Amino acid sequence: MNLRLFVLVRSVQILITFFIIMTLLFVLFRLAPGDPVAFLTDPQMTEEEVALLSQQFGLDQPLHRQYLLYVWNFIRGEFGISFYYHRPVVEILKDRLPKTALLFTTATILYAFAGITWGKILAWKRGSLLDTSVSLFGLLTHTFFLPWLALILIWIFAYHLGWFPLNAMISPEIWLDPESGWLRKGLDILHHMVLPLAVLFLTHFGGYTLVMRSTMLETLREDYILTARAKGLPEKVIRNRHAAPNAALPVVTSLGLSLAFSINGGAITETIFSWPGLGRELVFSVSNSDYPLAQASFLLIAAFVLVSNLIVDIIYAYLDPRIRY
Amino acid sequence: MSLLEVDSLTVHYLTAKGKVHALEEVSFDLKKGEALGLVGESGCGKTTVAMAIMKLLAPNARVLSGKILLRGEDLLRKGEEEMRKVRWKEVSMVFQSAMNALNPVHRVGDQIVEAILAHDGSFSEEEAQKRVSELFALVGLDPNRMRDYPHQYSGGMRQRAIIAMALACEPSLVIADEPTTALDVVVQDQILGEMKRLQMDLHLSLLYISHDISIIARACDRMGVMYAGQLVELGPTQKVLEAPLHPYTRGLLNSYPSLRGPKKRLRPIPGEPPNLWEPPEGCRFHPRCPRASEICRSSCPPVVSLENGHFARCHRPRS
Amino acid sequence: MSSREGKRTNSSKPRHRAFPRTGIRWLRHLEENWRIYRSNPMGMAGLVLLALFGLMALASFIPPLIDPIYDPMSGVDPIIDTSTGPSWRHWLGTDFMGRDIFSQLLTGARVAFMIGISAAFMAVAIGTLVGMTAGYFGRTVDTLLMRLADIIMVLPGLLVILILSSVVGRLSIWNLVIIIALFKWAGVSRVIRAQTLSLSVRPYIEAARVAGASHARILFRHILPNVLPLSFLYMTFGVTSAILIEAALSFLGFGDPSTVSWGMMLQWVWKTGHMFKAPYWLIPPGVCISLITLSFYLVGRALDEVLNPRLRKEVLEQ
Amino acid sequence: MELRDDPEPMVVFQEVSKVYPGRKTLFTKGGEDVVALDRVSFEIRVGEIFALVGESGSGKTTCGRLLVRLEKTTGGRILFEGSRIDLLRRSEMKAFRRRVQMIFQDPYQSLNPQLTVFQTVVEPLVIHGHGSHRQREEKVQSVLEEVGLKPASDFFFRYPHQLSGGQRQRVAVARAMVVEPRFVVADEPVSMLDASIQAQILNMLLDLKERYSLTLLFITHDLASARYVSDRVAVIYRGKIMEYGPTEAVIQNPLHPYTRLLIRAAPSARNRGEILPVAACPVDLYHAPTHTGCRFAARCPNCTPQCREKEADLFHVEAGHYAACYLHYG
Repeated sequence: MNLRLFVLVRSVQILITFFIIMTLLFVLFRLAPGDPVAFLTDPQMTEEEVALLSQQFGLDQPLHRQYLLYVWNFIRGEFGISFYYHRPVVEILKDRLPKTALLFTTATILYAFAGITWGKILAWKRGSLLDTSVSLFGLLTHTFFLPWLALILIWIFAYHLGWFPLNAMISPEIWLDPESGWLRKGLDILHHMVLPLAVLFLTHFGGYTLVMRSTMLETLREDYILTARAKGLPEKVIRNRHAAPNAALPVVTSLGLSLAFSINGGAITETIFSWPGLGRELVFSVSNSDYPLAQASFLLIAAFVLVSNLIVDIIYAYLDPRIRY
Repeated sequence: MSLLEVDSLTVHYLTAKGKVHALEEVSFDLKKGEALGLVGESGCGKTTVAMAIMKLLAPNARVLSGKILLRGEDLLRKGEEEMRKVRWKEVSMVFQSAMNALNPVHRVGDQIVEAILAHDGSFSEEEAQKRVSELFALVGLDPNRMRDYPHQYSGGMRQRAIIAMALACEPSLVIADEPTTALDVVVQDQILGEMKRLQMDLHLSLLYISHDISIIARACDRMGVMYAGQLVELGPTQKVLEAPLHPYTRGLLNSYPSLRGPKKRLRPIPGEPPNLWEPPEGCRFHPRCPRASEICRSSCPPVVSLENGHFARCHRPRS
Repeated sequence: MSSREGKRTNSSKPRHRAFPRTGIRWLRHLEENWRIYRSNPMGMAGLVLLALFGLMALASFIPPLIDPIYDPMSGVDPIIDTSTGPSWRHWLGTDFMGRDIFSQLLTGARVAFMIGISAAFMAVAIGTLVGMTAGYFGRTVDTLLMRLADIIMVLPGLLVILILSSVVGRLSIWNLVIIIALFKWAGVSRVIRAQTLSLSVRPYIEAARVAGASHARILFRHILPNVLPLSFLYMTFGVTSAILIEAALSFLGFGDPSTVSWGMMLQWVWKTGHMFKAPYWLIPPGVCISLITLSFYLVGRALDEVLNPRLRKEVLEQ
Repeated sequence: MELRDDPEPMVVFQEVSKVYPGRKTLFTKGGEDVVALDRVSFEIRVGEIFALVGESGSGKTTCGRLLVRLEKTTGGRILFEGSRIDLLRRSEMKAFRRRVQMIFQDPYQSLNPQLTVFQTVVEPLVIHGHGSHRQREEKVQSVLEEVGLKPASDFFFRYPHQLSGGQRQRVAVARAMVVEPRFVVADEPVSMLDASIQAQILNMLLDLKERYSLTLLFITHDLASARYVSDRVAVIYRGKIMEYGPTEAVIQNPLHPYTRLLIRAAPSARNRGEILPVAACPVDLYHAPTHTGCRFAARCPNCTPQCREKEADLFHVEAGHYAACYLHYG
């Protein structure tokens, strides 16, 4: 079946892309002004430690060997030691990745789904009060500057009203309490997630709604919609079965294309809410000149975006029979 | 009694550029089991007639006057919900561009099943599937290809699928809007033959709409000629082709090169059709008419009947 | 009204034996397009907002002239050394060092326009050239350029710039502009390439080839005028994304420390812990960034409608 | 096979093939080569209108595009006035471009929407550095009037969207005629137009041909209009010429079963054809036949075992009338 081939080819492409990104990163760090040793070693390290690291990363060897070693280290999951945490980078990332995935994936699913649903409804009722008001709302929230919206939401809902925690992912008192079960812990995470989710949702929902609305309007002009009407099908069937799936196709494409863009917003959200994810770690490590951690968390984010892209591609192929067969 | 009677139908489109006089006092009727053709150049309003019957006119269209009687009931007075029951069950349609008339994301068979189920509650899913495979066989398609998607079909196959779809609910009237325009000559011939056979076998009434007079000639018992939003001639096909009353019809017939008979120089109608924002005063054809006289320039000609059942909208029909 | 109408009919009538001038249709038809644009209230709202921001940018030179204490970066009010609320002396109050927030806000407008327009212009110029080249010449050139564009497009731009600044240190405004342009051309080139591809198989391009036109002639006489409107449209979208990247970067603390931008103002209010007590300081820069994004977005959508007749609403839809 | 019956033909197709390499994409099962033309040979005599008739996908348009060098052949050669067009040098190419012009099918797509009528028509003159500004202007004016756009100055500053379909096609003809070519390829020049306009354009082409003693390759799917304009005709099916000869001879006395099918299927306003059963519709026009026999065998009423084994070559039957069918072999 062709779908399998399609996924295979896309996977290979994505691997190649990732490899190129890795190489670019290597070039960037090695060609940057200054001593490459400085990027790998902490000023507070002892000389023996520096020597050990230099050897591990082959800094005493020619560039091409360094590159091979870099790739090999990557494959082994050996990213060095974080200057800040004094722990292996890989351990830190292992802890951060699921947290980013949780926040980002939930947000993406929520806003994509809501955008498609609302766009569909608004196009169907174009010109109505509902259309005007929701479109306007979407347009406004879509153009909100994300960090600012986050600060405002914290200010109102966490500081003034006190409905949600100011930041972080868990409340230590709940998680340290041996009495609390998984439900209580889960609800606690959910409680902490509400505001960051709201920020990501509000800044993205409008864009998808508007795109879906306009592609839906275009789809409604297609001949097969006329056919569906002529067939005497109920309006709901025309909207949900004939128009919406076709209109959603370009929206799914744009979802794939804007994942990279959304992860920027994800990183900022994590930073503001102190959500212990990859994005925050990246911002944090760059501020602290923690190069090994910065490098590795960037690569991991890139990989995350690429894999998400692949998933979107698969969803697209599933929706469009012209790709499947 | 006629199955369908269109009585002085007038439709305008409101556009940013102004009012388009798309249809002006168009009247014709269609009997049970008959094939009637409407022929005319692009923009003459023939598709508007079809859409008005289906009540699927664009939102900026305004029906100013007229009646569309189906078995004596005026469709223009029906509400949307009532009309939904008329569509496909009573009147179905074969669309112009088969490529786009089928939804690309649904299987061809399912799109027909859906029409059956929407109108006939007595069908179960399986019975509807079975009916579709009968329909496929009827129009000359392999029933095994029901589960294919439209993009897996060739142009001719898609057109056949559309015809199968149009017949799904056993309608009494099928409107075929340029049913073969995008197809090659041989396939076009097959499809027209197929439709003729179905018309005979199922005792269907057919309303053909085409820009190509030869297709209408091939398929219809009676034909009407449209020009600039008006029906300028209506009569039995044989009569209209052999002894046209209206100068436009004659000009149109002279515009087609022929494969048979001696080779003659074509004498096309000079000029171009008028735009319908500002149709000419008087007879709409007068600026291009070789026989136009003073009265043609000033007053709109009435519909005259020279012979039984052969009408023309002309001041000076064939002398 | 009547005189304008008169002029229009006059210009659309052919002048006999007047020597034909070369020109690009959408430039010549500016008047007509402006009429279509004007009928879009959202687009007009966007333009009005933009004009306001333009005024702010121009006005940013004034406060330091009145008194050096209004200098957005170095102006420290001798009697205020902490953040205070709005007053006659400081219309929007002062920041943690006693600098005037209003004049910072005006300067922010100037910086936003500078960054937005120059980065978007560079990105669109590169993107248009690359897209046209790739689309027209096809084959290996196309594959290479578009693979490159693909890779750039799957990179999260902001985070790459973060990594860059970790390596080379703080980025100056102009370096930032160049880097943003290097990230943003990819999307433009994809669109322009698609357009070029569809254009270059149009019969009128083939007719030009049959007439013996050179590649340069086809590219610049036949394809460029047809893709330029699209490039222009993408410029309006590019401006917003450049402004947003700079603002986000400044907000995270990686901005050019020698200038003040709205993002940086937000960073200060956040980092100095004033966000819960100084709404007069928290609200204005955020509103400005959001509104300038909104205005470019509105203008872009209205332009899209002008350039893309299919999107135009039928005027009399029920 | 020798098709030469004119000592100095204007255009010669010698065993011309065009194969589009099968592109493996993600979305098609692809990979198969598409044979658009399979060893096509014919010649066009000076001063005649030669019609190429075929269904969509038959390769007729490819012939025209190869001839004006919009595409390159993958086999065989094309001679124009005795020289191979694939070996032209740069300067010769420019001269070739002046002598050979093309009229395209879709008048809505063949004019640049950004250019005025004048800009469109004058462009070939500018490219070939023809005359002064004033001379060019006069030339454009006269050619516009010749194609029936009178008075020409009324049309100079109009854009394509301000013209009707017929007027656009006239502008397209003017653009082709402005360099006074010797030879014009007209690719379905009327198929997108209304019937009354079609006849106007056909008559105009006939007039232009007389006045400029032009040679024309007229590509069409419609046998009737081919009959109306052409002196000789070739019928092409799936990339191969099935029948070839003087137009009247081919129409009145079709030799190949495919031509007969086409003639029988053609609808006509004057003679209402009776319904005849026709063999199965063409399954897939775009892929090379997998078997070795005649490509029409599956649909042919006269098919013999011989036809299924080996395809017949074009065979001279009578006075310049050729057919690729065993029915007429010796």
